[in-house]
Amino acid sequence: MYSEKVMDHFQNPRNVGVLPDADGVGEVGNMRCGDIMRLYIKIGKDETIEDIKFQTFGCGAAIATSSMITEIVKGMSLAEAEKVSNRQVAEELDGLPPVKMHCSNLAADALKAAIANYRENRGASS
Amino acid sequence: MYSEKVMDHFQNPRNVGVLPDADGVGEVGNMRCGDIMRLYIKIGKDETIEDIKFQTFGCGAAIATSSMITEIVKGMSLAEAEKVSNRQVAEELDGLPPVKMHCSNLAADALKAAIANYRENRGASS
Amino acid sequence: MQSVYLDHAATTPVREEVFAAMVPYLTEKFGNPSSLHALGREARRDIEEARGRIARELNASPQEILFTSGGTEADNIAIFGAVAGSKKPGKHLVTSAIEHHGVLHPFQALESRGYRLTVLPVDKYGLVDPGELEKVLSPETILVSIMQANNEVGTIQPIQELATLTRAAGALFHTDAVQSLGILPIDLQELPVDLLSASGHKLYGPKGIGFLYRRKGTKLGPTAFGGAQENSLRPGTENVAGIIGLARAVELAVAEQAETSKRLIYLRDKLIAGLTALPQVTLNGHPRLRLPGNVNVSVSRVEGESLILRLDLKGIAVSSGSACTSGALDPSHVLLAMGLNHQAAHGSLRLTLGRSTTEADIDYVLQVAPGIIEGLRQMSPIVD
Amino acid sequence: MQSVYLDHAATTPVREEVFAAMVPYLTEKFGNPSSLHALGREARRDIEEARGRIARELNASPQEILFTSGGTEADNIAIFGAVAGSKKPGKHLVTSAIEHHGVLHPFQALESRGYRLTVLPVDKYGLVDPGELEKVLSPETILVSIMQANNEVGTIQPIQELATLTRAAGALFHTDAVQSLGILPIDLQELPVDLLSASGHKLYGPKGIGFLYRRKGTKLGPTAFGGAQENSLRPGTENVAGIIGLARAVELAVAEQAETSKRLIYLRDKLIAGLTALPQVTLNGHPRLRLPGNVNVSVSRVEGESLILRLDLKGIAVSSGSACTSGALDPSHVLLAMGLNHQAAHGSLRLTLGRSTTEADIDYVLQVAPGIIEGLRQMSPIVD
Ligand SMILES: Cc1ncc(COP(=O)(O)O)c(C=O)c1O
Ligand SMILES: Cc1ncc(COP(=O)(O)O)c(C=O)c1O
Repeated sequence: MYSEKVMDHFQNPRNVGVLPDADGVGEVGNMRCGDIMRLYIKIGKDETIEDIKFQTFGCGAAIATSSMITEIVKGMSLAEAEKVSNRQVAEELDGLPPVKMHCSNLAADALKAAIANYRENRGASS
Repeated sequence: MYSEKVMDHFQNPRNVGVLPDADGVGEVGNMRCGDIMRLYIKIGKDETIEDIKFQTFGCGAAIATSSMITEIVKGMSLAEAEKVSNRQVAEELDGLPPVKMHCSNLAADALKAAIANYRENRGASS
Repeated sequence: MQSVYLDHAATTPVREEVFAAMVPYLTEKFGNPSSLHALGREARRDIEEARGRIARELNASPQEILFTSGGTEADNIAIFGAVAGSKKPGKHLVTSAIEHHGVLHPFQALESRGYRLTVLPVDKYGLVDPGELEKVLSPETILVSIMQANNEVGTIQPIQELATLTRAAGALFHTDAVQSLGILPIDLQELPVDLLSASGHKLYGPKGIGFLYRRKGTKLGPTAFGGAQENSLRPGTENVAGIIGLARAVELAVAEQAETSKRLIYLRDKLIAGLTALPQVTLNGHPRLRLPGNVNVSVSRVEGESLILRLDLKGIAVSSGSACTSGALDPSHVLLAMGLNHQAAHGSLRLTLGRSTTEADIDYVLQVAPGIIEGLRQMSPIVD
Repeated sequence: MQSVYLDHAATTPVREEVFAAMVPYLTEKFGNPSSLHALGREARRDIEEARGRIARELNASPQEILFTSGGTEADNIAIFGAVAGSKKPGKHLVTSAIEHHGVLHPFQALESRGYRLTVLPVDKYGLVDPGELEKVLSPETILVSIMQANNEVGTIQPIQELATLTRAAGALFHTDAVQSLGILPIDLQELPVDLLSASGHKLYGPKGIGFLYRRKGTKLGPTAFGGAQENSLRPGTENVAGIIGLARAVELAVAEQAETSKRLIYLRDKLIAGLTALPQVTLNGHPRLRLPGNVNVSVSRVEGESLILRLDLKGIAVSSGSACTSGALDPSHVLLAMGLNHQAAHGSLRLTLGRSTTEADIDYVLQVAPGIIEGLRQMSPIVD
């Protein structure tokens, strides 16, 4: 069902946890679907993603995509990071089962939500 | 499907053939059903069945019941023979498959037809 | 790594004795039961003998057993057949909210065709209340279908009472016994059900075979069309090897039923005790009216699939919700009907014990599960 | 006594290679393909791989193969499904007079539900005339179903032409290929059929498994309801061992198709020549457009069943009419449709050759048959 890469990220997820001093937090999904992802980002100089952590309630795909996206975007500029799509995350994981492409493949959406939250926070504080 | 007794009568049918000097001939069945039986009887003194022969186009059950009835009624008085039923023939054969109870179990009817034919012939000639 | 199979409600291995009984029919005894020659007659005789053996185990008659390709097909033939065979002017059907999709979906299809469907609720243990059934039964009612035991939470329904009420109302009663046949005692002279479904692969028989019990006199309309096999109600060349295997499986299950049941109840209760001793792990289903092999718990703040996969990586095979809907994303309709919220429904874990289960298996699960649950909870964004 | 099986159209033995492929799935690889753990994923992977292998042999895509419990079920799903899935206002259906009951009876059921049914006649060889089809096709036509080769007389239909005409008229085309798959070459990129049925036990696979090919884009409504298996079109736990066996059987049959065909045609023609050389024994079906393994003759003044049983007593297994209706008393609807009278229909004998058939088998039949025919004729009241 899942690729080896998915299983690797599911078994050894990267960057699990909370950033207490996050600059942005994004949450997507809902309990009805059975998947909730929360991403924390810390923004460094030149608007790059200095640190990123996630918490996920969800299936193997949800956990793996959360983990994967943290690896993909760590160190990226926000402009680049915003261009990452859910499809791209799935591809980096060597694919996901069709049934999982929809609900459990929200990591890019979570990232976008976190970035939006960061911008909002900055707007508010400036 | 068929009892051993049916198979025995099917394999080694008794009294097959024609009685050229028959006193009565009875035929039942039709080609639509796929079973045709013809019985020939020779009547001896005291109206007993002195000889009996059959010809049958039909399935195993049709052949076995034809054969069986010739054994049952040979030597019987006509009065006794007339009382033999299709069910009785089937019982003497240790039963027939349900699907065969109807169309292929006509031997007693053939005998009745032969007896009727004998009576007709006698009536006509007396 | 230890290998522990705790998914017997999803499917069971074919028993050695069953496999051995099947082999001749997958090799030299290959006749078509409809053929008139010796090989065909042998096949016919052997499947009729198998039918008789199953009937005997259930205190039924051979003509009351119709072979099908599994539980779902038996359910479909029972439901659509009863409706097609009904001479009543009424169009009312009754089922429960916790049925398997093999029952629920046929009823929903009939509802969309204009039948009136009552779906009886269940209490928090998954029990149907006979009082609720009594309230909705009417002269309009054609058929009531309530499963003997639930596949997810193992709750055993008061079938005797439900069937008796249904009969008194002049309707037909069907029960899906796929999870209970061979596991609970069944005597069809005592139990007033008209139709009962069973499936081979849930009782150590092969997949792709099952049967429908149809009480003498119960009229079913045809739902599939072809040859005259199985009284024209299930046309197509008979799965001879499957039928032979099924009969052997039923015989063995019934013979060992009491002993297996006792053994499994002990192991089940040990597993339940161990799991529910963990923080925020709660039992689903009835504490007592429950299948001997069924354990179902909700693990708060953790999603079922990731729990399954983490346990799987430790050699433990379990499921979450119904095996037949795993792979779909919907939370179990059974757990929702029992009043669980979505979180508890998504975090359900089903462990179903069977013949091969040992105390060492249970101990291993209880040793491994706490760490896995903790690990996933640490990843969870949900707080209480 | 010699033992000669000449009833391959009724059923075939499971090949050794097929049995060997199935065994692991009847023993250790027993997972439910819907289960998420390793055992379940293995079963899922293996049945999907089997689907792919069957698709490859037919030049189709894996998603176009739906596993069923046999040929009859494939026929039923195709016919009722096509009708249920149709968005046309029309209610016209077309089939032929010589279809298997698995096709004919579904159509008759639909006719009784208000569909307009055209049953195309056949000529004395059992051939459907494409001109006749062309005449009845209309924008109202939903579905045309004509078998690729007949199970009784072996006549091969001009499917390519019939399907092309049907497609041009905007209707769906189904073919029952139960007797031809693996026996005639089939390339689904070339053959414009939308739906095609096959059955495992006719091609040295197990009983109780088959498949329906459904061309991409062909809409079928559901006919059975339950789990989401086989695209929700054939719900119920998959018969994993059967599927694996079926795939192996299809592969082997296709690989050996040309060679087997050549060998059987030689033996078939020798048997036909020998039998029709006997007085008043005539060939049924087409002399040339005929399945490699099919021989069907009418023996005048003799009834089929007694012929079968007498041959059986000599170790020769054959059939009369359709194996699936033997046991019933009706003469074959196929032979009647070809214009035979009742006597010739009742006196038909079908001998179907297969992998195991040797020239010695044919010689033995030709040595034994004349005496048996003579013996039965001496018992017959019928004169010419
Ligand atoms: C042409 C044809 N179609 C359909 C069937 C039915 O197949 P099954 O017996 O696998 O249901 C058969 C054989 O019985 C057949 O010969
Ligand atoms: C209660 C219940 N009914 C029906 C079924 C369906 O049986 P099958 O998979 O044999 O079609 C199952 C199992 O899947 C079940 O647990």
